[in-house]
Amino acid sequence: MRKTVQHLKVIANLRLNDDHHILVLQSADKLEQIHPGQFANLLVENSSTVFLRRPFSIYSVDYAQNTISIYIKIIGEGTRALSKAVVGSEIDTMFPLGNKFTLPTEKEKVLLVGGGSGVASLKSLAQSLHEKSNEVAILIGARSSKDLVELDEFSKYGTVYTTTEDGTQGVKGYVTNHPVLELELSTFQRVYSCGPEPMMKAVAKKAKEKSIFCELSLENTMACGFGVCLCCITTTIDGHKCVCTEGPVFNINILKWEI
Amino acid sequence: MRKTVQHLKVIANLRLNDDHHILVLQSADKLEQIHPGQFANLLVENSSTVFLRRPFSIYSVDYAQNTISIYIKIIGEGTRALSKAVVGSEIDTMFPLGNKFTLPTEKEKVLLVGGGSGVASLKSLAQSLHEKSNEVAILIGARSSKDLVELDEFSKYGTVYTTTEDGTQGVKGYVTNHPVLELELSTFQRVYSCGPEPMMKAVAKKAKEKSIFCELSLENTMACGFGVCLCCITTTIDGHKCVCTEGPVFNINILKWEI
Amino acid sequence: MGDLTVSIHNLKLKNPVLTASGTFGYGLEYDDFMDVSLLGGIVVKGTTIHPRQGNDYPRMAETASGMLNSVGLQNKGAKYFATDIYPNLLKYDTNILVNVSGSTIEEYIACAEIINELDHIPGIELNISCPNVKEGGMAFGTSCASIEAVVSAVRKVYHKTMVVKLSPNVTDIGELARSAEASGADSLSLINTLMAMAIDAERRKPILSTITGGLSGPAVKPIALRQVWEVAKSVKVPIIGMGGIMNATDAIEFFLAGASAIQVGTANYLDPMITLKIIDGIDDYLNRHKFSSINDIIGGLQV
Amino acid sequence: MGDLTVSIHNLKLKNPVLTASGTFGYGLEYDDFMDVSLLGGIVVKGTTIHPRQGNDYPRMAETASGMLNSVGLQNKGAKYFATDIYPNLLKYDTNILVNVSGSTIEEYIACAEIINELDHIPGIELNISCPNVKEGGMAFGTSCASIEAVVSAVRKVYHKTMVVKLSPNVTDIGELARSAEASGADSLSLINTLMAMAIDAERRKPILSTITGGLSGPAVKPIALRQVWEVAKSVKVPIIGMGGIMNATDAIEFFLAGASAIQVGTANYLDPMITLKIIDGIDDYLNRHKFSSINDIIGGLQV
Ligand SMILES: Cc1cc2nc3c(=O)[nH]c(=O)nc-3n(C[C@H](O)[C@H](O)[C@H](O)COP(=O)(O)OP(=O)(O)OC[C@H]3O[C@@H](n4cnc5c(N)ncnc54)[C@H](O)[C@@H]3O)c2cc1C
Ligand SMILES: Cc1cc2nc3c(=O)[nH]c(=O)nc-3n(C[C@H](O)[C@H](O)[C@H](O)COP(=O)(O)OP(=O)(O)OC[C@H]3O[C@@H](n4cnc5c(N)ncnc54)[C@H](O)[C@@H]3O)c2cc1C
Ligand SMILES: Cc1cc2nc3c(=O)[nH]c(=O)nc-3n(C[C@H](O)[C@H](O)[C@H](O)COP(=O)(O)O)c2cc1C
Ligand SMILES: Cc1cc2nc3c(=O)[nH]c(=O)nc-3n(C[C@H](O)[C@H](O)[C@H](O)COP(=O)(O)O)c2cc1C
Ligand code: FES
Ligand code: FES
Repeated sequence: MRKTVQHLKVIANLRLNDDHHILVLQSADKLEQIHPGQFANLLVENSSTVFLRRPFSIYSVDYAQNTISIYIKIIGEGTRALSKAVVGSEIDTMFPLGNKFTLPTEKEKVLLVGGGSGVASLKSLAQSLHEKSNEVAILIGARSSKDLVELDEFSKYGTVYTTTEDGTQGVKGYVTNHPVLELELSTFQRVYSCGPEPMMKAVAKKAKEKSIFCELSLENTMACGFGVCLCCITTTIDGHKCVCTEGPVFNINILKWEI
Repeated sequence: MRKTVQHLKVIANLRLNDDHHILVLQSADKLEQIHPGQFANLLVENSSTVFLRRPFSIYSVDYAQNTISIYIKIIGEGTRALSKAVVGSEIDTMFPLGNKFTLPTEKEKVLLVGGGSGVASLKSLAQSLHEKSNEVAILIGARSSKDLVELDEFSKYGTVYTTTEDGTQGVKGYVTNHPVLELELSTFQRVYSCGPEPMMKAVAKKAKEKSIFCELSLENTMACGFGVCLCCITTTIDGHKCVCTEGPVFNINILKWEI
Repeated sequence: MGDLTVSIHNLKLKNPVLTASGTFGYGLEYDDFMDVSLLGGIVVKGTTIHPRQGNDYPRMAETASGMLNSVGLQNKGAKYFATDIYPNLLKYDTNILVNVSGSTIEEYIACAEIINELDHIPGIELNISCPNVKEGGMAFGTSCASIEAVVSAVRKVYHKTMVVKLSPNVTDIGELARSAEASGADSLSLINTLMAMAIDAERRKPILSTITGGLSGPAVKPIALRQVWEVAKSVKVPIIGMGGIMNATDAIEFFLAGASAIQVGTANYLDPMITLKIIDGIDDYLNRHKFSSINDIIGGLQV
Repeated sequence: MGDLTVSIHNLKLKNPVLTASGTFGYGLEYDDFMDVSLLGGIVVKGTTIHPRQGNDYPRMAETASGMLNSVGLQNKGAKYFATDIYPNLLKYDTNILVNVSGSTIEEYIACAEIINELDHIPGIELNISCPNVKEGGMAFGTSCASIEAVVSAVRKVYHKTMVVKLSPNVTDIGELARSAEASGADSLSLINTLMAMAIDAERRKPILSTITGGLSGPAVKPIALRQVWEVAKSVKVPIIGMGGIMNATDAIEFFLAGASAIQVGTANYLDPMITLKIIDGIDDYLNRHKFSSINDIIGGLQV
């Protein structure tokens, strides 16, 4: 689907817990295909401090209802204002933006590793991989059990593993402490990851060691979201690339990360 | 009552018509005396364009409920945002501000002339005058009958006369076309007025001609509302005066208006 | 429909709304959103003779009603522009200006010479005001002597419409504007971004990799209007005004202050179709106030 | 509770939060709202030797995240201050500075001489940066020569702490700061307001009676931070930073950039108790980050 700016109608605002919400936004037009990894850039109205749009992964798409959903973790003014969106109101949304995850062409065994709000970019990926009959494992790391939300959703598409820093659920520690990454990584043909940079770096390092295909979805501070401001660069072997158009998904082989 | 800044609770938001609302705001503290003519300065949150507070007359006070009410005519972003205040939410309010109308010490026959949102400053004045057994007449001018709201309220305190520019209610024309101003003015001992500047100038002119005591409540663009920015001046025979502290009520004899 | 056409030296614009350099890419990025040919003109990204990687990440900070950037003129160089980008722009029926920058006068000249050869580029905007590059850039724009040097040097090699883009980071913009005019500028554009800074208090570090960067957006509009007003009083060449324009009312304010055309920058990020809405809004304003032409309000401030 | 005391030359401040001239009246207007003695200091209204009526109405325009003013130093003159206002300020246990202005060097001197006699006024802030007066004012603050002239002249007659308030409307603030320091300033404060303009598009008129005015509020914070940072690199005397400070985080940013104290201006209009909240917030920050003293973060930006 080509990029558009639309006033999408808020048809649901699901509060998962204190700081996690899911907004379901409906388009008046027929949605064309949106790919796993793509994102939307939401305008925050009614805030005296937020000026720029705020980027969010497209958490899921319902082509029958013409809705996209957005998973919001509250971290500042913009996410707070959006989390208060009233059902029936409209959100000015620019979407779909960015490139997409590369899906395997044959059936493969794949691992998805998510942390924090990074899990948001992995759900539609898990779904696509599952629908194409890949064998999907999903490892989700969080600070504490209360931050582990939507696990049921993910378990529809594969086996879900969890870690928590405080040990309140799953394996205690970071995702990199989980056996699936620690011991079984070589059984996977692909790894996809999205989450805090230290986490992605650790995942990338392990994948690189084992020469496993690995794509990451990067976050970045964005002014435009569609490739014109050149503010959202990441350094690659081919020079600076825009995370909003040439990403957010990058193969670890082209990133110039010290890992 | 000394000046305070309080988070007042919105306990009612009465929509009078498309662009007139009354907000009833409750204090957690006991209200002390507020005088007719005083105003409040409301912070507009949740707006991306409004920066400064917005001043509004204190329309009425209920000491039993510890509420003040504010009559809002929507004219721009600030008034629009305030008119949407949700019952149960809070508005950061600085009040009471400004001086007050001078009440007669003996029973008198008084005329109040209001136009537009200017009527807001006259209700508590009418009430006080009525309670002190003065003979009160209230002349209200508007563009059209739909802009004439709250007449019932005013009629509790005196005889209400109206004019509309389009003739849809009362005498057709401006307030100055109404017989009570045109012909009967000399029967009054005092005139108070608040409304658009051209209206107040016309009233002031007539009062001056007849040497009748006349006080006006002026509007002005305000940055602070309590006398520190010196932005809200009006020119008087004693030099520049601050409308927010030395006004908003001024006797026409000290104003340097060309009338 | 009022008459929206304006002239900037030899350029005939179908309407007075252009896009600001660095905020509209090469126009192509907007094809999904709008018909770029409806614009009065577009000013493409800052271009230099040599390719530039630009500054390190982070390059952006949000501020109250504005943003800072320190992109630092990332571009693939004038030759790449001429061979790889320019051909894609021929489809547009609008005035395409190239924003030309350099670290030395020689670089400005070399870049302008290449652009001068491109038939469908009717003009350049000489950027002597970029706060985000170490050498050259803004330094050229802050003294009369250096303005004269760079503007007159480029004038010798560039034969179409030359707009000179002024820096707002100066004591007396009127004086610098006169220098640029005297040195051969056909038009002046302003303002570029204001030198500014953002700090992350929690990490005790500057937010931008470059420490300081350029402020744009509605926060700067009052400063931009004042400088356009001062420059309009100081020179005879037409002025292209910009700085924080978010809607048609803002644009009208710049015309009243003396701008013959305006550029829209940061607002394009928030709403990629904003320029078309601004054109419509200007037309509305003319109709409502019964002006038959935009030229009736240029410099029309009643003081 | 961390140690919030700072020194500005001979002034010992119980905390680094002062109020900016023109935004806090004489302090008295805040008695209803707060205990003024809790502040590190207050800078009273711009004072001149002769009474001034100030500019005509309108003097204010709201802008994006800011406001313009063109009050024009309305005040009843230094003698009136000394006889009628000063006695009322003796009740305050805080540093009261008088913001001194003039149209000529002689006027600055005459005004400073009167203030020099007032025992409980430990310092002045020399305002060489007011954009809202026709003669003098900002003009003094925009060249090294005029800064030297006025600062060294006042230095001869004023014997307590002399803070010089710089104008942000300049090309190179570091250079001007060095002039002020060399001419005898004990401390520098910045920024004053930025020259700006607002237009009423519907009426096609400037909003301010003076056409241009001074911009303040959060819109200017990024510019103020950058200038404080530049001045901090240029001089040794302590700096008092201001411009758009709305909360404790903003204040911390100015300390990190190099300010030893800060002033709060426009924010006082929105919340008259904001200065006390900022003091608390600074203390919080120090505790959270385990600093024992505010002095540990002054100039502490990691670059
Ligand atoms: C491509 C992309 C996809 C994203 N998808 C999602 C998603 O699906 N769900 C979701 O909840 N969030 C997602 N994010 C992150 C989201 O955009 C930010 O959380 C949001 O912009 C913060 O806005 P705010 O106004 O609440 O916080 P701000 O007030 O802007 O920031 C608060 C604090 O967080 C820091 N911060 C802000 N943004 C980021 C960031 N991107 N990375 C690191 N630190 C930051 C700021 O520096 C500041 O200190 C995504 C980001 C990108 C770039
Ligand atoms: C002492 C005082 C008491 C007031 N009492 C009331 C009241 O009880 N009820 C009420 O509805 N209003 C009252 N007002 C007016 C009210 O303050 C303004 O309508 C309000 O500030 C407008 O804010 P806004 O953001 O909606 O409009 P803005 O966006 O600020 O303004 C929209 C347009 O209206 C013009 N405008 C704004 N304020 C004024 C003004 N005061 N006079 C003339 N033109 C103006 C602006 O220039 C602009 O063109 C009072 C004003 C004062 C000073
Ligand atoms: C991200 C970004 C990049 C910019 N790059 C350039 C540039 O390459 N050349 C230039 O002359 N101006 C550049 N500018 C400045 C704009 O063209 C414009 O002068 C400025 O942003 C003010 O307008 P605005 O407030 O409407 O954005 C850039 C601005 C931004 C925000
Ligand atoms: C209404 C108003 C009046 C001012 N008067 C003075 C003054 O008399 N002398 C002076 O040095 N600065 C004056 N200033 C400037 C402030 O002291 C301060 O430098 C400026 O507002 C920036 O800080 P802020 O953004 O926190 O307001 C005034 C500012 C405002 C808004
Ligand atoms: S956010 Fe503007 S180029 Fe990516
Ligand atoms: S509004 Fe500030 S002095 Fe009246």
